[in-house]
Amino acid sequence: MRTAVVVFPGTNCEHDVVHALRSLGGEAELVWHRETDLGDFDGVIIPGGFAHGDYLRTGAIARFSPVMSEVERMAAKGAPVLGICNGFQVLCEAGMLPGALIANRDLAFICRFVEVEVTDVSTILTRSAEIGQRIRIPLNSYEGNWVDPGSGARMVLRYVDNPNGSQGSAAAISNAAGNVVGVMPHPERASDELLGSADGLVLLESFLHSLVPA
Amino acid sequence: MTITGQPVHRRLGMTDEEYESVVGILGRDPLPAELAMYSVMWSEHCSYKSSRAHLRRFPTQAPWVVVGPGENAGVVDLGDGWLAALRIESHNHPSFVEPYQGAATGVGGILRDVFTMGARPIALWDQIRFGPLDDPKNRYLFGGVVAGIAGYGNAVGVPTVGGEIEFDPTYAGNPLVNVMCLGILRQEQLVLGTAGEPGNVAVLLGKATGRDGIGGASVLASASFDDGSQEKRPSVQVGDPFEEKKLIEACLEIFEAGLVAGIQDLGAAGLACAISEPAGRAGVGMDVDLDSVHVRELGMTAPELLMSESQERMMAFVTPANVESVLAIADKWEIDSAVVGTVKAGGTLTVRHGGETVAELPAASLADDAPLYDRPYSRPDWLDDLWEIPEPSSIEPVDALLQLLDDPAIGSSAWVHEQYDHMLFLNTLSGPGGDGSLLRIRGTTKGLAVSTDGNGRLCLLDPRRGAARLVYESALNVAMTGARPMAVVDNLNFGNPEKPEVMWQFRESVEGISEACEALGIPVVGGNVSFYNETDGADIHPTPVVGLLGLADPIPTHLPGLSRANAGLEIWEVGPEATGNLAGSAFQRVVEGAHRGRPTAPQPEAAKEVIELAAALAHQVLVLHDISTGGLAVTVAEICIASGVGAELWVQPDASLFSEDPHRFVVMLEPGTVTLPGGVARRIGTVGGDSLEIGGHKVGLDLLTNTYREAIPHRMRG
Amino acid sequence: MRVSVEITRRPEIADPEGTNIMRALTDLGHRNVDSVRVDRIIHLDVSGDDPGQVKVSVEEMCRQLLANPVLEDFRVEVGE
Amino acid sequence: MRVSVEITRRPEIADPEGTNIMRALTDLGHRNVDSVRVDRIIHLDVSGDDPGQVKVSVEEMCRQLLANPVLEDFRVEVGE
Ligand SMILES: Nc1ncnc2c1ncn2[C@@H]1O[C@H](COP(=O)(O)OP(=O)(O)O)[C@@H](O)[C@H]1O
Ligand SMILES: [Mg+2]
Repeated sequence: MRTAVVVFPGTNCEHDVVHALRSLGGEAELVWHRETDLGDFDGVIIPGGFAHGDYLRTGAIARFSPVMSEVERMAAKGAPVLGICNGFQVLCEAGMLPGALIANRDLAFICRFVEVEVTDVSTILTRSAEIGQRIRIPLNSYEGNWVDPGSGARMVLRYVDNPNGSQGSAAAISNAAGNVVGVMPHPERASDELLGSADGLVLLESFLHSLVPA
Repeated sequence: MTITGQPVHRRLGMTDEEYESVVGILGRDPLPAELAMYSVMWSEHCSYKSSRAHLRRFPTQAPWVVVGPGENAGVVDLGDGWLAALRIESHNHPSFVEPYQGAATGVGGILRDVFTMGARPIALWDQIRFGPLDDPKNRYLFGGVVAGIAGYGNAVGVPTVGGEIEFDPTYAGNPLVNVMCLGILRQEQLVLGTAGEPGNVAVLLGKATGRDGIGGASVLASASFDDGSQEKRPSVQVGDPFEEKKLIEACLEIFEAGLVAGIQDLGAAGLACAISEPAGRAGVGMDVDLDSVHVRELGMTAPELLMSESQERMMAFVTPANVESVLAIADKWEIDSAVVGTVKAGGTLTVRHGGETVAELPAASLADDAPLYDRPYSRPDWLDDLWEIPEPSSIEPVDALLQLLDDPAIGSSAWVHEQYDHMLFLNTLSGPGGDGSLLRIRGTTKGLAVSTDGNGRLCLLDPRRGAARLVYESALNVAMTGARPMAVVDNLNFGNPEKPEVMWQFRESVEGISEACEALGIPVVGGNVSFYNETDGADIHPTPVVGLLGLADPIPTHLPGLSRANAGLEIWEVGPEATGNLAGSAFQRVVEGAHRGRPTAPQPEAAKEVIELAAALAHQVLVLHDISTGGLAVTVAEICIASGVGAELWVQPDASLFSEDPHRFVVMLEPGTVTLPGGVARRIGTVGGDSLEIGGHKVGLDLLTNTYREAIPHRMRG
Repeated sequence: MRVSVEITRRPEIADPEGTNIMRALTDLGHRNVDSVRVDRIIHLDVSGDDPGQVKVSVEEMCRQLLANPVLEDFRVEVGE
Repeated sequence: MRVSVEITRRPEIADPEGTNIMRALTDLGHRNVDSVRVDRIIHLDVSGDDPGQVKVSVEEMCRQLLANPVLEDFRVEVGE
């Protein structure tokens, strides 16, 4: 079962995500944003970075890349689609997740470990986790402040101590079906004790367990 | 041809003598474009005319040196087919003009120097210095520079994993922004800045050329700030990390496919440098057509096109057969490209614009015939007064420690490094906040350790001892991660070289760095010189900055860390006993508000023994921390704060607590686990409790922690 | 034709930039400022000779890309 | 009083954002766009009853904080 890790010009976490997935025995391949057929993939991850330089609004330009219609097709048929950090922003801009991400409350880039709590275990990011489980995981963003006037989102992870002003302390949210998830902190950066935490593995395992043959 | 009475060459920062030698080389008066090229290439920044003679003093040889000074970056052999490329650069003046963009484009420039070699940049370090934060102007510069490094480094996707901050009135009118970059590559991927064989095609890759920073680095960085500097100011360059990211990926793909004979980044002196240096190095000439350069603005003149310092550009030299493939890869990565020239035999550089020949000159002359100055130097007579030993001031250990922890250069740097992505690539085993940084090379047992160090006050009091001690401190820092020192890059930030005192400080610093490197058996593989750090006649303290690369192989399985102390551990001090000399120490600056006395001389033999011992202990103990800024007291306090546990020190609460005498570090270990060599190691205390007790004086951990954490934030809140 | 598009953030959406500028101004002693909102204005050169058509096509650009309907409203003005 | 400040990047200063938006619009088929510049517009509520004085104080804010004199020009407009 294969995961497509989408690469836009400006993406920079793609190799980290592939490395982390493979360390869990997952099969992952990089896919250039001009790709128009994800037919032989069973799931998609849009990794972190600065797709198209984040110009105009983060994720605004990326959403028009050819690959995105394929991502929407897979989401529609229930395949797991995960956006990490910048990938979260892209999914919101593409209308695949509710709300949008704006600048952090204090207008500063935040790169540090934060603590999040699992609030929903029926999504592709959390099915192997437990309600209330605390996870120590790095945040790395300037526009990590999620807002949603409609507030029609499922809360998946919540910051224990809201670092960026995100509505409802949301660190990760999902669509109604639970197969499209955006997460602001980086699971792949908490995938190895040597790096300070392996708490993120349960999230990546959840994703891998959610893959079903196309 | 004169503008406002001044001959053009003077307006371009060229002396009459220099102009005459240009006439000598050409056998005629130079055309405007030729004059432009010579003026930028012969500027201090590009030609090193005041420093070249002295830089020859550096030891540059070692069996593991693959590329030494002279190329865009130094390259060393890590074994098993792996190479590391490293370089450090300053962007001082641009950062004063516009802190965000100045720092951002500084990051962009040093990245290009490293991936020009065929290396993937894996980490950055920032060395930044400002005036005191009580002045809003300095807060603005500090905040802007940090945001600029974050804005560019994070977006381009290279982690900034360490650095150093200093605040001193000497930098108020002239902040220092130095950035170091490290890259890794496989042996077969090494590329040099050469034009290669006649017939090769010059392909300009990346951003369209505009009127950005014309004469920027060249004129701006080669003259001091004074009332006249307004008119010297070029239009500010704006960095585009997105363009750079695409450029990195495209170039690395081009290198991997082995499609280039050579490549040169466009930095200071832009196109003029990128066509002449590679041609000069290869002993060939070139035909260049400026009309095929892709431009952002219309109506640019030949001199403007040649001098423009527009960012995110590279010049690749390609055999005709490979041009198609190179352009295809550029297209894939959505970067612009243009064939702008052809390499030819016989050393002549011919530049055409609008169908006319605007320059025809010996390519090598721009670099090789650059003026070389042996400027007069003399020891400043004020030094003797400074060397008078100050009468020992009475020490209030707790007050002093709290004052030191509240100093923005000593307190937590989280306010800065949490704005930097320091985790990307999943290699950062030891990041900001510790001693040396340690990055793993995945798929190997190797770790690359880097420390960058500078100390303007120490070098003011004794540039030779001060500069040497920077090398020893960096070496000890990387040893804290289990690494052995391997190579050095240096950034020499000094005042006006036309002043004999400044030139003396420069020579002494070069001497000190050289002596220390020789003692440790490590080469200098690259660096940068920044002169004219002077405002209205006042020179900055001599501020050489050292970046040292070490190799840990294997990486310690359990890396010691400041946060790994716990109750019951023994505390040991290793190294020569502190003499109580406070010359150039943080104690003098923060507590006494002075800098006086002569810094303790480094001890090469002790240094080597201590570095070796530390590198070995990194595999055995829980906590290792070198004793530097703030002395033993601050060193132990930092460990207590990071680990959230107190400690008791059995030492005398005297000057030796705050002395920064070199070659010392603190070890914390489980009783009976490791036996330390009696000669250099002294048991000085025990970990435990919720306060730090020093020779009977007590202070609570909470107070220490809050003071340390708030040092920068409470000042930035104004 | 010169077209300018003002993209304004919906009042109910937080504006961290405005809030921070507001605080900074007060710190600088400008006590007379009651609110600050930061918006974006995009200036385009669009070829075409019928202002009406140009407006229509730029409004299309706004719906597609320039504005995010979740956060923002837009106003297109066609100049000479 | 409602005051709006338009902060425009000097024409000679590169505008990567504008360039990239332009590229995106072209990719989306809007071939009629010749140039794009992105500027900021800041809306302030300022208490005071003399438009002249308000303007002066806001211009002061621009010089101090709102605009970056090295890169940007500003224009202050005082509304009702
Ligand atoms: N202080 C120094 N120590 C060692 N090498 C230096 C020093 N200053 C400059 N160099 C070397 O001189 C060469 C030319 O420097 P420079 O012209 O600044 O390169 P670039 O144009 O790539 O910035 C480089 O290889 C650099 O490493
Ligand atoms: Mg270079």
